[in-house]
Amino acid sequence: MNLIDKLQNVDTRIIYIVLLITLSIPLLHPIGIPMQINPMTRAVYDIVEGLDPEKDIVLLSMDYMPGAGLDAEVCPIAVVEHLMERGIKWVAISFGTTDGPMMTNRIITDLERRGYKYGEDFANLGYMAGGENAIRLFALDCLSVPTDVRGNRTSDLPVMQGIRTIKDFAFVMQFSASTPEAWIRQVVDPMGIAFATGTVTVCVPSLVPYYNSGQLKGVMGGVSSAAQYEILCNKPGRGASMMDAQSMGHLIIIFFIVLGNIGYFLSKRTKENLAAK
Amino acid sequence: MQISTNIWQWISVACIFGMWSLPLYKDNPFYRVCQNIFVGSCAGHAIGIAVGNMVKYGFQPVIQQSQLHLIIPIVLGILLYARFFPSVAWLSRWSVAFLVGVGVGQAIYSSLRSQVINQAVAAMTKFPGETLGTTVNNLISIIGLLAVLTYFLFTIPQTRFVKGFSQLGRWLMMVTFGVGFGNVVSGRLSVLLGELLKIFQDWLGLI
Amino acid sequence: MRKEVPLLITLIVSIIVMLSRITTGPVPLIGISMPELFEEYISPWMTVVSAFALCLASVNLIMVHSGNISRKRQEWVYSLILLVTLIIYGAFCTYVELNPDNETAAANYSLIYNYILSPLMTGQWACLAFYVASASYRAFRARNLEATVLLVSAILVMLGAAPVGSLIWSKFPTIQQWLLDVPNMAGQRALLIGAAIGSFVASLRTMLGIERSHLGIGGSS
Amino acid sequence: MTLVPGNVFGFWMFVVISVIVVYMIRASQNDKIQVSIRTIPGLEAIEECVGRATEMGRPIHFSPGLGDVVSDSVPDTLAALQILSYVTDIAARYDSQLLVTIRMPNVYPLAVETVRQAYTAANKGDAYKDNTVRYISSDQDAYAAGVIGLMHQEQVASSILAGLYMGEALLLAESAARLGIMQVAITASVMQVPFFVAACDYTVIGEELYAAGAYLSNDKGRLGAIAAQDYIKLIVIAITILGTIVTSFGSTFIQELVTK
Repeated sequence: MNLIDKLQNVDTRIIYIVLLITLSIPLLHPIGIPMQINPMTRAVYDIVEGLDPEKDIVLLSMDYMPGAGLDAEVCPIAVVEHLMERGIKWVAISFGTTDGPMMTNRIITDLERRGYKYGEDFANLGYMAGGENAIRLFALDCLSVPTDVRGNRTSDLPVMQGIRTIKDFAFVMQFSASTPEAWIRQVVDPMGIAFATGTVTVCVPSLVPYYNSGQLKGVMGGVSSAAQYEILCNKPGRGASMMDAQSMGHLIIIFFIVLGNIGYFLSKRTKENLAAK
Repeated sequence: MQISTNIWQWISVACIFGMWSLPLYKDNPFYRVCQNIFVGSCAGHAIGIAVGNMVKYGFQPVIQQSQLHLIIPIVLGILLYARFFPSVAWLSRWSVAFLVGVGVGQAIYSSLRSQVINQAVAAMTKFPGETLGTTVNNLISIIGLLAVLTYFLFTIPQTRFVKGFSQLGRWLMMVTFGVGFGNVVSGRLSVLLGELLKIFQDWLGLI
Repeated sequence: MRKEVPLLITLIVSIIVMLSRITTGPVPLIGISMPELFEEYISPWMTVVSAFALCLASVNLIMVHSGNISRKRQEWVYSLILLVTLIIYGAFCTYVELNPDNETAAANYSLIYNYILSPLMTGQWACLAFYVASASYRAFRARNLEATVLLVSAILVMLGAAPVGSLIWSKFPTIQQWLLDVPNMAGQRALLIGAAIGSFVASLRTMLGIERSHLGIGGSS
Repeated sequence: MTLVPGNVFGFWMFVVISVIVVYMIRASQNDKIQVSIRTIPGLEAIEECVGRATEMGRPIHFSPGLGDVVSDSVPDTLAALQILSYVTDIAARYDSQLLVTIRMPNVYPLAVETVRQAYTAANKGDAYKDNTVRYISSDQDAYAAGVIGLMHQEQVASSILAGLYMGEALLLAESAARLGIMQVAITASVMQVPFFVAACDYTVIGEELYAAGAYLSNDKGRLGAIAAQDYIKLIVIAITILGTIVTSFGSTFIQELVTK
């Protein structure tokens, strides 16, 4: 096997090992490459900054599953952190996946450990089956969820006082591992609420039209957005610590593309030469 | 470095390595065990949540608040399982018909309103724009939109103009897909990075 | 009866759901408005039926794998592992759901959820990063002009999205943002409109019963 | 009963285009109009896929996607089942073995019915076996893992992926590509198209999925619906151009009209 063939046929396992090593090094020894803030992320930050802690309550729709990993989890953590710091109350509910309530509980457990009060500062209303239909039902009547995950009556929760329909929330944000079309169709367009979304990096390009048309007031996508948000809040967390490794990962993927193409063109030329002879 | 002494951390890392053993090594019994535990636990979790919802939104309101009309969906829900008994399997069509009806009813008008009309309105921009830059961008946006839509016209005669214009649409779609791929790379890397971070931080205590 | 009833159910339910979004005021003859009809009946019904549907997959799985075990099919041990896990999680999660005030049970369930199910899921997803790497190396080749356009825009976006890109050349983030906001948005918008129209027509055919294959009663008519 | 403001135009547009769709379907069925559809190269490749499997004496794999029939993915899944009917027909003619994998339990009975009917129609009723259509798992990741395993075990020669796909698109396509399987992907899931373009031999994109059933079956009613779809697109194009012109002259008349 000559060099050209070798370049064309590197064992995929070698590629995987190279990737693992390249990612691990900057994770263990961060370099601290500066980053720019995306306007769609800043829009979310500005909305939260503009809320009034005295009266405004925020609704978070937690629709991601653990499978999407930190890429989905860092955005809600960053936003909730900001909400708590500003003293804004929030309520979480899940429509998209049965895993949603568990993901909310992870955040809540941490907050309770730090002394925040369940029921007064936040609440977890659990999972509601029925997809788009459930979203609409909840939007029209928020008390249609009889109890929260801890068995309290929803109408008795201090944080839910004064909430009847979704319009009573000052700001609604969905966190998912996909796109928020269901929310746009069922709630945003017909009821005209302030709505933003936090999703995984993959979904960002398909959300630009909705941001551009004003149906989404802000968009966060994955680790890089969360890192930017953490920087805006002056609280670098897990998102920020991954950005250097993220950079290296991009470079190594580009390197793989180039490597594959070099092999491809060299072998094409050899074949053409052989054919010419 | 301080390796975790928490048994759960060790189990969790074993699970991760189990799933990784397929690409990093090859198909092996450890991977198979992990994969089957995975499928089983997902299904089990779904059963629990489903039963919870049945009771909370179905049985409890019927019994405690005597909302008797909820007996109808409970019957429809049970009929879904009729398919496992060949002689009455056709009854499950009723429940499917109900679910499809709600799905279609929700999608049909809203997709027209949110995805067609609202997007078409957002595409109507002013010419010339405030700066040369915006004018050029708006021009690319609107021509690109029309070109891609033309590509998806299936039944009109393929004249040279139509063919050329839809080829332009194809190129624009390739840019769209390229952007999509570029974003996916960072997304997928983030998931792997998150796992590595957990391994280094929570298990090995390196960071 | 077997054919007409399901078609009628789909038609009536879909009309009520559709009109409930865009009309107000009582419907003549019935005296109740469409939104009320939806909110009081259709919607809570849907929630209940969906809950039953959620279990369907698991029941199917139980049937397939218990069949494997009873017939001692190849690799039936794996089926056994799957079933045992399913029963443990199913029983535990159901108990937690039905007894929300038992905090110890909830905490214990969180353990087996957070430290077994969750890492298995993320482990599988993280494999996608590996596959992205090998696909980039193996398949992303500039075979023709279209493939080259795709490749170049992908690389530009990657360089713009990562902080290191702006260190190499400060214009990369600007280019990335432009690609995202202008060509990508035009393409996405057109694909969105096109797909919505396609799905509208398909939905209409389903609603009117012209397409009925989802009910398993023959193709189109 | 009155219309909620903001939906007047939308409602009447709904009515008008519904009438267009129904009229076109009927007109095409009664031979009042002739609909011819442009070539879609990826769909032509399906036959090549089946042919290759026959030559190699190995099975051909088909997946109707990750969508369900009880959610907003109904159109995608039904379109995929129409393609399945065509694939079964060709497989029956070439006498090649077919393998269908299913994610959603609701899709399972429909796929069984589709395959059985297609085999019967081709007079190969006995070619249908109990394990032709296999339910894998309703969890999307577990489904992908199961299909990858099956591709290894059964030494699949070619694979057709139709319908709705999510993140596992690459898991499926890349693992198959590593095994040297010929692949055709047909999907309207825009986010997954880049991977299919990279890893598959042919990719059929976006709305082409919904046209595939009509294209492959030559069913007159379905062709009529495709023609109607084109008219709707032309209407949208016209409204957009008109709106842009009017906006450029400083009026928001069209925007206000259509969102009335």
